Amino acid sequence: MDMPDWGATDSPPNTHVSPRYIEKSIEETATPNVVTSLLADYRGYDTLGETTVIFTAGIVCILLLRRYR
Amino acid sequence: MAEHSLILIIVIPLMASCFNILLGLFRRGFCYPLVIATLSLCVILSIFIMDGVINNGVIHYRLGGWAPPWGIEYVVDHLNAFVMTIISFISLFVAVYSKRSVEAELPGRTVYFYTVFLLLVTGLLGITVTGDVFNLYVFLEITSLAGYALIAIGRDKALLASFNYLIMGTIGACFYLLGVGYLYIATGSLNMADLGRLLPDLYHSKVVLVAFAFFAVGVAIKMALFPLHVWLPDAYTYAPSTVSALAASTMTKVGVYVMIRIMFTVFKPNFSAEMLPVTEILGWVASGAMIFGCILAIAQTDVKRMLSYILIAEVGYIVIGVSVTNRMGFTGALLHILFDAFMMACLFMVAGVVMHKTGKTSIHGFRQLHRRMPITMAAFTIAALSVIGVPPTAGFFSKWYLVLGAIYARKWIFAGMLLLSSLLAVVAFFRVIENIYFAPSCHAHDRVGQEGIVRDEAPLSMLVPLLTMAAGILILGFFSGKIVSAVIQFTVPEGF
Amino acid sequence: MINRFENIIIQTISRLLIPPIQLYALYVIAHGHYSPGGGFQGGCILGASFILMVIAYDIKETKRMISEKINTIFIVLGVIIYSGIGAVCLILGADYLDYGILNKIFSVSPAKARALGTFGVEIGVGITVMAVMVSIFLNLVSGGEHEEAQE
Amino acid sequence: MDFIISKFNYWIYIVLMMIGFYAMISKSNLVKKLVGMNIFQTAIILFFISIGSKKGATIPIIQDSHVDAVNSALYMNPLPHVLMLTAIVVMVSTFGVAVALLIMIYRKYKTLEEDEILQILRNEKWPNTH
Repeated sequence: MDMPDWGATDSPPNTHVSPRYIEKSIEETATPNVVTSLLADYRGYDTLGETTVIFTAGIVCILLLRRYR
Repeated sequence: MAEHSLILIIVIPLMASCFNILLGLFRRGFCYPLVIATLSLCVILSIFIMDGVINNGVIHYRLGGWAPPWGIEYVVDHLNAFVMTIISFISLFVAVYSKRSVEAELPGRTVYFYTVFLLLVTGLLGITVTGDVFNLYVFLEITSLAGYALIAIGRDKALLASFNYLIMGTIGACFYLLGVGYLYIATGSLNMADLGRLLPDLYHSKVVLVAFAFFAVGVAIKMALFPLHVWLPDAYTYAPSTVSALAASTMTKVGVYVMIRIMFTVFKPNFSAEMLPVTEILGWVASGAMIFGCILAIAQTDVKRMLSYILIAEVGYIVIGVSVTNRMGFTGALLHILFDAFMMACLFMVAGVVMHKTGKTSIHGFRQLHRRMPITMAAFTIAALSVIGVPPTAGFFSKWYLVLGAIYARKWIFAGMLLLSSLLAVVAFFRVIENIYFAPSCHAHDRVGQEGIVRDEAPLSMLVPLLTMAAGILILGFFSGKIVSAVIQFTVPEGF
Repeated sequence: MINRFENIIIQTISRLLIPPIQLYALYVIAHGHYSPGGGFQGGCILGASFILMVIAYDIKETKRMISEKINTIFIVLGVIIYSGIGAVCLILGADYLDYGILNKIFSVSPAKARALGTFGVEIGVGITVMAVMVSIFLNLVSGGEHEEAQE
Repeated sequence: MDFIISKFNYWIYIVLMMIGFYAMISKSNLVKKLVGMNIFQTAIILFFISIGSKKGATIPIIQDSHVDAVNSALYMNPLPHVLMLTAIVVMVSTFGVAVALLIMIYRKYKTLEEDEILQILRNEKWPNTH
């Protein structure tokens, strides 16, 4: 098994892309909470997709459940 | 500006679906023109993007201004632009077609129907344009959620079919997400190009193998490849006819597109073809799909259900073209994506028209319909001949490439399977065509002549897209050489 | 489908609780830059306050506060805010969702402008999540019949 | 033994995922299937979050914003958290749609057992075709 151990600090996910977010978050986005800056800024487009998903769910529930006469 | 059209093609349908609801609160009548306008804009934008790709090569777009491995990037090459153009064209014509059938089948729900319809198109376009594996998952879920709902509002046991589709589709999406997770463990990246650069050093790793297995199963569920197709026939049979036409012609094609992306961009062709027997397995599965789909299509009495099984066989054709891993086969697969989208849209539209006019979709409901609606039935016959692969129609050209690809790869069995499956499709379709043209009418014995049958053609808003599709099938075949030299030859991955 | 079940204790307590819950939800949305939180979490809490109102009182009472039409408009509004902010960035000449360009409107450094853009987006997400939670709950709990009472 | 202990997060996720998968496939009650689906998705969330953990690290909120160079080893990997926030929303939406479908099914067939629904469908099929 080539999976990294639990909590390993040198595994690829923890070394390839993510350190930049932590190191540059304050400098580039003035947001100490890295999760927020990552969610809404670095990967903001994912969050737009996420909002669209929940928008779809709301509309779908109205479409399915509302009774029509 | 050319690169901004990449994002506009997603955002315009999304915002239009929002404004659609706001409009629908006040005037219901405005929704249909808004949908048509939006989708026409999408078609124009997609042609614009296609033009840009042909002239200037691959377009990159950085969302939020972040460089690729950190932010989300849009990469549009010839393959993306090709699939995107098909989707926007088909969805425009299906939207034009939808007017009367939605009014008849779903009274009172048109506003929300069109909103979800636009969201479905947004999701499909979003899948084709993105260059990030997780972003693809998000758009896959938008597509699926909209699809579940649109199928669920159909007739008979559509609810149960939709629930089964939801369970299967969620398993598929979760497997895809697990694949993303395993790739993320192995590389730490989510960008497709970056993954493609990092992965060749890791091909010996078992994590990457597991990731590939999860991707393959997840995507195979989404595109209804043979052993995992069980959700498809029920779902497409009972869905509203508009939804069947759109979903059958685009959703499975997008699944194939995702498979090609994963196999040849994220993983390199030599991994998929040489290090693992992936393409061998895919080839056998696909030939199983062709034979099985056609045989079950013969056994059906409901035309929409028969077409669903034919669709499973068509997915088999496309996958077999990919699996022979040579230039000819791949070209044939992409051409078949284009032609099959047209053929399936046309066939399901005809089924919808018959449903709209006579209320039946069983094969016996088609009896003597060439007297009632000759133009519609002519379109059906053209599309059916194209599925079979009779020369002047488009289906012949793509099948020619597919068979040549199988022969060049020295896989005689696959070439034989292709021909056998075409023969079975002949049987399946001639049962319907015989009913249309030659079978005596159900009412023949209680009427003296055939004069009782009046011409009762489909309404114009249904007829125009139908005829466009049929004309497309007739004309596109002759331009297949041009399409190959302009677009498809650039999509063939290196090493073929 | 919900039968009116009047209980003075439950109604009083929830009447006392709902405003702090809503205030806390707004805090979670607004303070998402500095502490755990953000649009989705805050929107869920905000939606939960309305759901508490439905449970403690009944649907009609709640619909006096937030009617079906306004709720639908809220669902749409959040998505429009989000994609609108992206479109504003596009109009100002940057890429889509590139909030750094917003410093043309607000006279702050690009980094601060990014924080502002993030905040606007969080508000959009919060509004949509709140309205969708309420809408799904009302539709599920009443089987879609609540609309008939009004129109 | 070390193999199991040092990678225990993956074992937990696999066990959870198999429980969910079993429920999804073998249960005939549609609500139980849905619950199985939720367990399945939760297992994936656990899997992703456990990727991002680092020993000796804390939540990714930078404490003192005066320091120019932030030591990334002190904070957990934020990317899986973000991905899972998105995935949670997707799962909630899927769950909402599924429950809406179930309510529709119950309204139509008055039962949620798959066998009984199929029985009803089989019974009503014959009179229609003749």
